[in-house]
Amino acid sequence: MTVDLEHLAGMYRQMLLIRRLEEEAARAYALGKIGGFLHLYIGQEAVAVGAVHALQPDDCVITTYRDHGLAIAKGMSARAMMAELYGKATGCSRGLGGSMHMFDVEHNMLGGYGIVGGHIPVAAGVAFASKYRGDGRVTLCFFGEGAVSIGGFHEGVSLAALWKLPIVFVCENNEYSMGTPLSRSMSVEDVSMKALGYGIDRDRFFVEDVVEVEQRIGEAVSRARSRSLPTLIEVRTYRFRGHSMSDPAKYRTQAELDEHKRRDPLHKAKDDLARDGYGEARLSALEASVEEEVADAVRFAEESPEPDASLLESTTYDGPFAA
Amino acid sequence: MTVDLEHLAGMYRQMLLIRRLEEEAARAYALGKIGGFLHLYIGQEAVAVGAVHALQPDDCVITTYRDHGLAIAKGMSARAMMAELYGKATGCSRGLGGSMHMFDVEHNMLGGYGIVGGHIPVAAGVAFASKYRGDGRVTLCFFGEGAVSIGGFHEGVSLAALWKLPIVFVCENNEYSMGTPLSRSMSVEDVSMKALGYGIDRDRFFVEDVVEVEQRIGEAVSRARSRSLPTLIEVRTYRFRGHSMSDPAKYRTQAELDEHKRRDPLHKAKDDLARDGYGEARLSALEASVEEEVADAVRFAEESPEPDASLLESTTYDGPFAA
Amino acid sequence: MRTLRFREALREAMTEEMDRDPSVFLMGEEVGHYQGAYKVSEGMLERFGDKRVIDTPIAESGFAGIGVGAAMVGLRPIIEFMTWNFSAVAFDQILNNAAKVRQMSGGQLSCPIVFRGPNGSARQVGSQHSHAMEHFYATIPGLKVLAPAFPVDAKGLLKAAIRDDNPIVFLESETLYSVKGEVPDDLGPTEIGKAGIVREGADVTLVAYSRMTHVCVEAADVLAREGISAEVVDLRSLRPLDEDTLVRAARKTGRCVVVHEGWPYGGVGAEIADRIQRLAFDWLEAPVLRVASLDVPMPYNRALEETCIPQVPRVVATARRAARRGRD
Amino acid sequence: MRTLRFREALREAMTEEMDRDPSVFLMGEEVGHYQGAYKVSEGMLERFGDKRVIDTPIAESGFAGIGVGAAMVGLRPIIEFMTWNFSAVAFDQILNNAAKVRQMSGGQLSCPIVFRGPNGSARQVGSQHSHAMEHFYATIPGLKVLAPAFPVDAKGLLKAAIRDDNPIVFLESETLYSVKGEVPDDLGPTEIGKAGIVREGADVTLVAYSRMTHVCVEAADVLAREGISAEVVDLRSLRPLDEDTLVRAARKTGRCVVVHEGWPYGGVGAEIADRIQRLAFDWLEAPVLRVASLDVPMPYNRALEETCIPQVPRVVATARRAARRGRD
Ligand SMILES: Cc1ncc(C[n+]2csc(CCOP(=O)(O)OP(=O)(O)O)c2C)c(N)n1
Ligand SMILES: Cc1ncc(C[n+]2csc(CCOP(=O)(O)OP(=O)(O)O)c2C)c(N)n1
Ligand SMILES: [Mg+2]
Ligand SMILES: [Mg+2]
Repeated sequence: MTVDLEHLAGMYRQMLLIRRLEEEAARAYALGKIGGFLHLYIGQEAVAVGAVHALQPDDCVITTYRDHGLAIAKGMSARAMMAELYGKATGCSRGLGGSMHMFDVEHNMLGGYGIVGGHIPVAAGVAFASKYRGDGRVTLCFFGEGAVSIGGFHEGVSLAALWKLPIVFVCENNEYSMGTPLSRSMSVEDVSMKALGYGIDRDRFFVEDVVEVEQRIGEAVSRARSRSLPTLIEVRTYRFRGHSMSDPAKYRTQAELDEHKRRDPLHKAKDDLARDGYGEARLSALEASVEEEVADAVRFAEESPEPDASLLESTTYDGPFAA
Repeated sequence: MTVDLEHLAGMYRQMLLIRRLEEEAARAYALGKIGGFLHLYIGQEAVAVGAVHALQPDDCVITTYRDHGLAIAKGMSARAMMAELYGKATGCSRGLGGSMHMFDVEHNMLGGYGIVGGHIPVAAGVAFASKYRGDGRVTLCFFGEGAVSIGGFHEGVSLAALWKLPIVFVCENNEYSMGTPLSRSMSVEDVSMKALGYGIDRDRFFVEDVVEVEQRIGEAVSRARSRSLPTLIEVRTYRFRGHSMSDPAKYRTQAELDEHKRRDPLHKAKDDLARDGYGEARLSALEASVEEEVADAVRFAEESPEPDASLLESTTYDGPFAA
Repeated sequence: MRTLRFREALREAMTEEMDRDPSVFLMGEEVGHYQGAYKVSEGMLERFGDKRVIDTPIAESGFAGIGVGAAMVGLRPIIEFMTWNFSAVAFDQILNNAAKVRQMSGGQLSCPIVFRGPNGSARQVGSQHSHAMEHFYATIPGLKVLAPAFPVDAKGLLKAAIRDDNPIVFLESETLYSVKGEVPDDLGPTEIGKAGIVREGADVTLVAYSRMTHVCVEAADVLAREGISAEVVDLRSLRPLDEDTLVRAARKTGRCVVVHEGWPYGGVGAEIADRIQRLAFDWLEAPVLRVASLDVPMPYNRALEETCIPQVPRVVATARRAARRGRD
Repeated sequence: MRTLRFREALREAMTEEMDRDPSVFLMGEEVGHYQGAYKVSEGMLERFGDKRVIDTPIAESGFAGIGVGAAMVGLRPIIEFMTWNFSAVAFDQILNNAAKVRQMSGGQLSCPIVFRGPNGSARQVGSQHSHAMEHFYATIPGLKVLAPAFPVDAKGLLKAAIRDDNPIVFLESETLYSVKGEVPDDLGPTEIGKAGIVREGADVTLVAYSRMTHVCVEAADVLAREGISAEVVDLRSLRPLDEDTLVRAARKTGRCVVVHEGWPYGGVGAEIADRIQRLAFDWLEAPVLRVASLDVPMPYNRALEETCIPQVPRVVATARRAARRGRD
């Protein structure tokens, strides 16, 4: 029981850390300290946090440009993330990647990718390597429901199904692909039905409780680890912000948004902790430590040096430059 | 009854014409009169012939490099086909396309294409145009079972399903994709199951009787024409020759091949005609007329002129050359 | 004469052509309900309805192919790529179907389609979203490739592209969409394949297109202050290339600098350099020089991104070298 | 020293590297049970088993991506495209993932992968199957692009490519697979990035790679009979380009002809021409000339196909023009 509470508190802390880091990132963006695209994960934190809790540290994750949450959940430091957003040399990708390309190889976060669907075969390749080596690792591949129409999804899932790769495909269905609702991008409403054509296992659920995410994805992870079978999981979720910073999200109503905010899994986790006796003092301490970590990350990002142009060649080629 | 017999005789004639034209093409290839790739349709004739009989002349067809059968079934002359194989100016594509690129726009044969899966979205585009214009036409898109794993299949079918386009996707499952049997290229054995993920209608049958092909594909054509709904049909068939002329087809046994030849739909059609009283004399006359047409086509191809180099620029651009 | 932004000029071209010809339609991601990712198609869904302004799922290869199929049977699709970066997943459709169907069919079919969208770097959008893709397309026979720099050309050339019976790659730029320029009230289609001299000069010829034309004009101002008179050629069309104008301008000064946003290896820049060295050989006083993006994937960091993309100082320095060669 | 065919040299390179390093594997369509569409991998399935010689479905983008993912975590995939034509559907994986993952990750990851297969025209296989694809890849920073002409280089460079920690595009040719050449018994990896002088000459420099190197050697024979002494440079590596050898050879004769199978607009040919005009400007007696495929999709008809592809007479005529310029 206390173990469970500690466990939930850990997950709550991560979710809160992601939320708060992104809120600060949005602020820094408005000040021009962060540039380019910034796709916030606010509202979806329970997916990454629950999913990663179903993994071993050796397991690999890979996702889209909406990647801050997964990076933090997998163990990237708040400093490395924020410094990357600031384009600093101390960022996880040395300021070369930015928001869309969070990589942390030490923690087996194999990156955020910008081309919709393009990372899905890559994820299958990571799982392929695990099977080739027999290293017992599992790969989790995240993507939005907008990615399901593109060839990369089909080819990646087809090959994973054919070769029985140890992978879990996690479709984060947040109801919109930029401004397009699922009903205008897919001929079926249930994304998990796509599994039928590949003969693989499937699951589908609405995210309300981060613990349920861990458990449901955990079943697929076991199937991958013990029997090397892929699964397609549709996780129904919602993003509270626009697609990116330039999107005012006029395609949905305030009422719809408010309804989803009422069911915010972050708040549910906090309420559950309170209800089950985690104690107000510990909650406050936890939240204070998150604030401190966020403030530290921002300070670190602000103070870090810019990357040097000499990085350009050495990150393009291993060894001598080829021109 | 007599009408049915005439109808069957017409189909038998087309099937025989395709078979005989390709046998002559194989001979010409061995003599070096035809070059490049030559993918024979021998064994599969009932698919194209049955399918086209379910269409109106205005309806469109489009297929892969294995395209001679469909071209003839849709109305291309034997002369135009054979001359194209010979690379002559009188060929359907003026000798520029060759075996893989049989086009006959007058008969709404919109071509054979060489990139596996690439023509599937193009076919959806033809159907899109019909819906856009409301012209009541239906498009038939043919491809092999090897094409089902590629992105083009997924994207073409996805969009046709989403936009309810008047199209029938005909997967000619001839058991091999070059040397690869279906079991090593797909995680499900039943190709038509792919329809489940798109929520579209499906059908699946073994080709034995060309009349059944006409009827089964006819149902999907009606659905496309009257309700603008796409269908995926898996037609189980078999090619008697190798993938192309350079393939000795060592990946299958003589016994397997013999078994399929015993069930040759071409022979069944002939047997049915004989059994139902079409009469030996008329059958002989029909076969003689096919031989004459084939001989004429070969002669025409032999005697036709080569295309002139001046064609190169005018077939690259409409209007002045752009360089 | 009105002043229009680049994006408005494009919108007018599409709108006027759609008014004129019912077989023209616009298809792409977020072109309709969202009003265009960069608002180029704002208001068009309301005007033409969802039969002619069509939002697509994320399936570039699928909807590019649908465009090709529709064009083969006589419609005139305008296919918007949200950015040209995403055309990489549709590359096969453009290379193998759009550009070839006319030839494969022995001239029976043509493919009157326009692929358009923003090309090149935006601002700090990183390596996967910053490609200048023109060299991948300009090399392909069967295509025409246009890259206007000014609203008037954006409108006139897009109108011409929509009416052209060949497949056309039409390259815009996110960083140009808000640029303003004068556009005559009743502008018709502009002839494809003509370069413009946007500034006359005697000492050195700068050749550019799309956004780099603006960079070159700025550079010419700087050079003028140093006493170097630079001619600026705005290609507008990359395929066909206006060889006459190019060669005339090269011969005039004998010193040329090609400025483009793509990578340095090969591509449009090398083609232009090669044509000049070949066709103006006896007039050249200096080798043709090039200013291109640095030969690395685009970094996110702002200062490094600026280092990578051609800027006025690099153009000026290179032009100075060309102008001075053999004179110091 | 043994005599090997080009395809055997490739097979030996793969086999030796797979013997040496268990993280190397071969994946592609028909590479296993069918023994390779062009028999390059004949016998390898039997030797290494289906864990390391892997037949794929037709899903180039899928298995190219699988290769990239596997390479990112330390395997060393050899991905065979049945032909490079089919890489067009995998273009995005090569452009955006293979070539960029190192930079996007700030150098945390590398991508030691080899993409290989036959490139360029075969014989009468028509417009969709006859692409010389090298210019699409040579322009991309992050890749290395190799195009050997002889069995010895095929073996040595493929071994080097497999050991290299960068993504490599390795271009073969269907029409070279049966070509024979001497290969030392215990050939190790050949250094990447070095061109070879396959024939010394004084009057004109012919620059080529892959099959066109053989065409140039033949052309040099013909030219010799006319009293024109041609030097033939075999690039072997297109990226990196061996600028030193190239420029030295260009300066030596002052007259250069670049011969390549791709289309004329841009690409590798234009890059070479541009480098020569830029780096050997003061030595040039004539503009750099090019012999490329005609600027049209490849026709099926045999005579027209031959017209399109560079042949000895066209190389000879062009070399003659270069050699004679200003001398007649
Ligand atoms: C191939 C490709 N096409 C278009 C885009 C532009 N784009 C970026 S994100 C996006 C929407 C994706 O929606 P979804 O998959 O649902 O993920 P979400 O953003 O909701 O997390 C689009 C169209 C892209 N990055 N890649
Ligand atoms: C994208 C692509 N990859 C590979 C090939 C080479 N290729 C041509 S046909 C073929 C097999 C196709 O098999 P299937 O789809 O079953 O059709 P079938 O030949 O049996 O009619 C392959 C691999 C190609 N043409 N296009
Ligand atoms: Mg979404
Ligand atoms: Mg097949």
